[in-house]
Amino acid sequence: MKKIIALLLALSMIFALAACTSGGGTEPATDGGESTEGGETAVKDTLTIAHKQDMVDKDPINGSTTNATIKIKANVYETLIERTVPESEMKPLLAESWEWNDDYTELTVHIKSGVKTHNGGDLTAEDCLFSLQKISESSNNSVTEKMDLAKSYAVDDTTFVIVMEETYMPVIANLSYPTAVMFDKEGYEEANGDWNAMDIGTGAFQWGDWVSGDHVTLEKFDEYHVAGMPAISEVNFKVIPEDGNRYIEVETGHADIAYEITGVDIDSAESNPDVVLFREFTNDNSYLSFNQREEIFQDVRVRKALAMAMDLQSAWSVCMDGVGRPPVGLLPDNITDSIAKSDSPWHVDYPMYAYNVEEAKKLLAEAGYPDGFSCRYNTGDNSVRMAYGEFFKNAFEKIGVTVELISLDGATNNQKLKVEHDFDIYTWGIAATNGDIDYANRYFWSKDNTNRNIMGYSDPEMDQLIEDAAREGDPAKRSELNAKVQLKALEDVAIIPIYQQEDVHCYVNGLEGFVNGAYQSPLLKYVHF
Amino acid sequence: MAKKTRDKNQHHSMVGEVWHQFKKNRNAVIGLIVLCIFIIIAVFAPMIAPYGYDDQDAAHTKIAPCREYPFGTDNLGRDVLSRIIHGSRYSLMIGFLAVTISIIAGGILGVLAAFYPKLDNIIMRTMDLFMAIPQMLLAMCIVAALGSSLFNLMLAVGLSSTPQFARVVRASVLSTRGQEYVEAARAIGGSDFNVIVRHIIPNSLAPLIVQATLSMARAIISASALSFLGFGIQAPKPEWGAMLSAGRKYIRQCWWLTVIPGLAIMVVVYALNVVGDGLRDSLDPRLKK
Amino acid sequence: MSEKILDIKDLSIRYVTEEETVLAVNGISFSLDKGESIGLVGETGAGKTTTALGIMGLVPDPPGEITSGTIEFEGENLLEYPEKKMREIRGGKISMIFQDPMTSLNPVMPVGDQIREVVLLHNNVSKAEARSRAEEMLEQVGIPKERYDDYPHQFSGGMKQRVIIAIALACSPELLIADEPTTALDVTIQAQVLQLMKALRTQYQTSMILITHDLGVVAKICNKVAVVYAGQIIESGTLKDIYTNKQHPYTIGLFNSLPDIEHETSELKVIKGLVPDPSNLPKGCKFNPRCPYCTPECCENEVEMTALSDTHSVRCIHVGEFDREA
Amino acid sequence: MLKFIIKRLLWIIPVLFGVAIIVFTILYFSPGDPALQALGDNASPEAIEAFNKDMGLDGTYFDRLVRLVTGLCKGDLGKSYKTRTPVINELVTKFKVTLHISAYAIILGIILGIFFGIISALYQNSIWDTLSTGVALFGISMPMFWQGLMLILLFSVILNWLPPSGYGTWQQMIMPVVALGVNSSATIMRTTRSSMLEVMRQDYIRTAKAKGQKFSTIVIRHALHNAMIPIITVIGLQLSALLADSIVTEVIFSISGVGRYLVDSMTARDYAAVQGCVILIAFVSAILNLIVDIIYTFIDPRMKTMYESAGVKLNPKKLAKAAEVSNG
Repeated sequence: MKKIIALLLALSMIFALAACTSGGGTEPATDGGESTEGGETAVKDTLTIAHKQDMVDKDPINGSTTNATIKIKANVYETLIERTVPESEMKPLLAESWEWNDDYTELTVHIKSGVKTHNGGDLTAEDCLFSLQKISESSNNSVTEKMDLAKSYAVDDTTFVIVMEETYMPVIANLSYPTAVMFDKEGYEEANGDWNAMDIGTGAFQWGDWVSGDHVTLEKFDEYHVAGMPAISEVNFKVIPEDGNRYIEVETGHADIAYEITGVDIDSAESNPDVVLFREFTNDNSYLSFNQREEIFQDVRVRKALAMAMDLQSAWSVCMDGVGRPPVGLLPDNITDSIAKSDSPWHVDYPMYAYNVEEAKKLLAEAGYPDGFSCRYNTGDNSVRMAYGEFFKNAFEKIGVTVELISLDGATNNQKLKVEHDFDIYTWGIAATNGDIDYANRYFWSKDNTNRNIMGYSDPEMDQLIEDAAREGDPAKRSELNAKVQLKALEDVAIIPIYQQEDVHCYVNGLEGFVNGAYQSPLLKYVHF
Repeated sequence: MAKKTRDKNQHHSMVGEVWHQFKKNRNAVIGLIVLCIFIIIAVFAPMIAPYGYDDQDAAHTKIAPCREYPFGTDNLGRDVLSRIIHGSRYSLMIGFLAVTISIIAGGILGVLAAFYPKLDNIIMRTMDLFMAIPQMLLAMCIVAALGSSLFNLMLAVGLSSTPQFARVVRASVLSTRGQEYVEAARAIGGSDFNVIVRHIIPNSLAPLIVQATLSMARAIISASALSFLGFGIQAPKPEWGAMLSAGRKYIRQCWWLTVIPGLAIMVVVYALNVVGDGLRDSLDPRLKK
Repeated sequence: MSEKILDIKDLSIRYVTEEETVLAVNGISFSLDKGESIGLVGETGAGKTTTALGIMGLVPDPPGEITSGTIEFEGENLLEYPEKKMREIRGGKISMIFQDPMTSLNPVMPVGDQIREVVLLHNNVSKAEARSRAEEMLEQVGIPKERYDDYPHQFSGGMKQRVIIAIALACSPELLIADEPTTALDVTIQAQVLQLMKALRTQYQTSMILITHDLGVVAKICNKVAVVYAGQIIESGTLKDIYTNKQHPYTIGLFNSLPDIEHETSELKVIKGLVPDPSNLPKGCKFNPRCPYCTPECCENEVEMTALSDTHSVRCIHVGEFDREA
Repeated sequence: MLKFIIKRLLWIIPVLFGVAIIVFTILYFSPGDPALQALGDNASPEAIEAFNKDMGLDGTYFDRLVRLVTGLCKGDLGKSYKTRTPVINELVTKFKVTLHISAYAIILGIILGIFFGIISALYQNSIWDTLSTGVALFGISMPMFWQGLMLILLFSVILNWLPPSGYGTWQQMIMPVVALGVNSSATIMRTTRSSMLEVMRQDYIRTAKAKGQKFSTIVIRHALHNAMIPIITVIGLQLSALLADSIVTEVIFSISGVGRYLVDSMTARDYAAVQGCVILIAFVSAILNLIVDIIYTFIDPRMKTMYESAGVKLNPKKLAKAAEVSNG
């Protein structure tokens, strides 16, 4: 019997040991928890953020551009140009100013002097050209599209010229794209391009500790190029994928900020005096569209009929739990040149084809489907889009179209939609991701090779409009071309936007300076208590 | 001919005896009743349910349980009671078919292994390999490979528990095979197939039935867990695990969307477990012999 | 020879379950003098083992309960003993050898430790002393003491029974109850074990109750015999009384069912019928359904013991009215 | 004995290769392009091709299988498609977390399970017995993920006592450990109960009683020791089951362990990571099984004799038992 007791003891020792050794790696998380309680006397200068997903990698140019990753990297690496939100203006960040030559083929960039990198270097024009070169070699090289980097040159330490292959206006927006970051050449070469070993950015924060899947910490960069920033000395991103839990973390004081809280938590947050809500519309719409490689959906009457069967207002109120809004146009109104802007000379109301079941039925009959038809509808595995799917399934049935819902996981769905084109109806998102409307236009460009044109929309006239718009240097003319693209897409029912997304974050009362940056990445350098 | 009738009588008395033992177990009887109720509900779902499972009502979303909607309504304004009632079809069907799949696949493999020593090693070592992967993981991989759909979910759950059935069947067949009447049947020239079908299968049934009942409980839980993780059924089918998963984000305001499907799963699984326990206990004296 | 060590009077034990009540022992009385040994003989299910468990205070409760009677051991009624005091008796003053040596030893404990355990419980000795006592016991039952640390599965059935005997005798008990000690053993081993028991009993001056259905074993070891049927003693007496002057039809039947080597007969005489269902005992004489001499009176009233001599009594109203050899 | 352990350790190797091949084959036929997932929407065809080459995703089934097996021989589980770092590094940190929680959970499970199992068996049919068997049956009937959600609903949302997610502080540990532990304690309790009932009926218990031994000593020294054999089997199986259950637990409580890594990798089509997780879990299960077998020899001398006698390969009887109870 003694033996057994000894054995059990030994066993529990093993477990305890295992427990202890693994317990070691967990202390940083504890710090985060304490900081919220212990900050009464001095001004609190640590920040704990409940973050939806882990960062995928530290590579800012060739690495992941998932939303969650950018939200972190944007505080460590910076771009030359910054796009403000929600105005969508292009403002200097690392660059002080920039100017075009007359025929829009050369872009001269003056960078701020005295910008330090985390590894102690100075950011020079040389570094910037090197950074652009590395970007052009990466898989995210759309940023340097149409740039002729071989011919580009540095004028002096703070000035360089980007030579273009041809006129291409979206280049300014591209320079604000989160992968268009500037870094120290020397540091890069020293570490042989191993991003996990490098900290060569210019951001207000530098890399701290990263326990994959659990948390990422950032530390204050003391020599940040804007004086007095940041106020926070340490940021801890706690990874909490479970939607409801992030809000609970803030509510229970275990985090200062919760990113991406869901609609269901908005009410609770609003009624809680200790919690402040942050809401801002994003520049992307979710849309529903059809496989226009199939004969049935090539008929614009069919697309129109289905559009008219969709009650977007009701759908929004049922599916979105108060987040976002029904779409205001083909593209959100916070994109430059969007005709959804109410002051746009080309403004049209959305939806262009209002909800009307009878009319929809008539159109279907005209198109040769008096009794409707049946088709598949890929919603993906996003719960909101699934809810919309369930709602529209019911709606389409009212005009005799029976729908089989298919909610595949992300990867399989991607495969079906983008590679195999094996779908009938689907939902996806459309956005001017880099801030330039050209990015959104290309969803309708038949020559697109980046899987944006999932629906297989193809119209030579449209292609021409899109290409012309990208090449047009004159802002007014460009706006007109962009408006034509949007009008045509709406008239043709190329896609049916179904809702506009919204960023909903919340933070504890007492936290100040919480602003959103581009790419839905809040800029933590402004945050203070 | 005479032999056949005697067999039948024996069989009859065995069922009677088991039932007699089973009746004494109050819990098991309650479990059986609950199970029967759920089966009836599943069969007559469209008649019993006050609404269709996909009847949306944008004017009545997220209503807490009340007289009109005893289990409340969900975010799309669908009656949760009706969805639970319709959902019983999926849960029971998944449980039943998944177990059927594993019984058939496992049964064939087990019988082959037990009967043909040459195959035994190959089959059982392969089963060992599969059993080295936890069932849930295996099911996840299979669903990932097949794509998520109701049928694939059942297939994944069924296939992932096949090795266990193969073992039970093999063990039980091996012990039955040694019995004299089987030796006798072989001695008088019964073909292998004949011996298996006529003698071995009926006599190996007892442990199989117990295992099947308990496995069905497990299959329902596994399937709902997979649905919960998003590897399961396509919306708007009201499978309980999927309902729970969808209701999860409303856990703060609409507790009924998570609590009720969970309770439904638990009650059915509980019933299956007590019935399984009851069956095992009442078959026990025979198993021991 | 006249000091009474055990005196059981009117002991009744029944098992009560939801479905039925089993009357296992129905008023058994017998007594045992110091140094004497009595054989309780009867068919399986007659209540012999229950009686023994009653003496040990080990009738499983529930479902068993002792409904009447006294068990006086060295003048004190064991049934009134509290559990703690009873534990001191068990294994110390009274010990028991169980029927099946294969299952009666703890499979996960070295055999020596199992002997030592009982020594430690009843003697105020150190562990080392207890160990040497246990080793001594092993030697006495014919097992080399080197096997102290071996486990039961490393022993044969006969060896295990020897270990059990060693456990039973380790504390030199006043009374030893042996419940079918040889039934589960091979015939050759049986003889050895019996021989051993007999020798040790003499050595330790232990009184003994031997429970068996084997009349041959009784003849070898005991000096008194009680025949048990349906929870009652139906005939008791000295070895001589029973073997040469059996009176009860059941006793006669029992003896007749023994194969008789001297008078070679073509067929064994078997007692007709089965042991009565103890949950549903017949009225009157419990043996009446199977008795060839049964008369209507037999089925009316309980039959009392009739004393035939100082030592010999029998429970039959027709004593001497029939041919014993038939 | 040592020979037995070595034999069993050697047996693990082919099992791991077998598991790797099974998982690889299943995943090979899965839809969804890892490159598309890893590189995002803007990836050019050339980038995808380069990615496939870099990650060893090019070539036929057999090419890739050979690469996998040779990699395994060198202890290389491959590179994660998502992070492009060796899978093994991630696995080690994450596995510590999972092990930590599982260890506490199994300790909780063992303590609760054995305690209530013994109580239940000793006082069979008493109110305690009815209560604890009833609760245990509920325990195994409750879907784990639901149990986790209910814990969050109660302790985080309603009572606001415990943080709903994360890993590190003891407050964060409570709910996941309870969710995992209660489930396994239910199974352990049921086994303990039936095993104790069985043992208490045995003749040697009567022998011990006849020695005049105290009841409590009989229960612990004689009964529990004998009853431990099936209990240990179940505990071993529960440990493997816990590893699988931790998938759901980690998802619900946002814990960064192997389970969540597996689910994330599965959705991201990061097959190298999925393979790594499954192989690791199979390996740990195998080791746990071996430990259980070694513990048997301490508890049951008969096992030791059996192992020591020549020709021990796998213990088929035990595996059959394992089959019966696994996932229970």
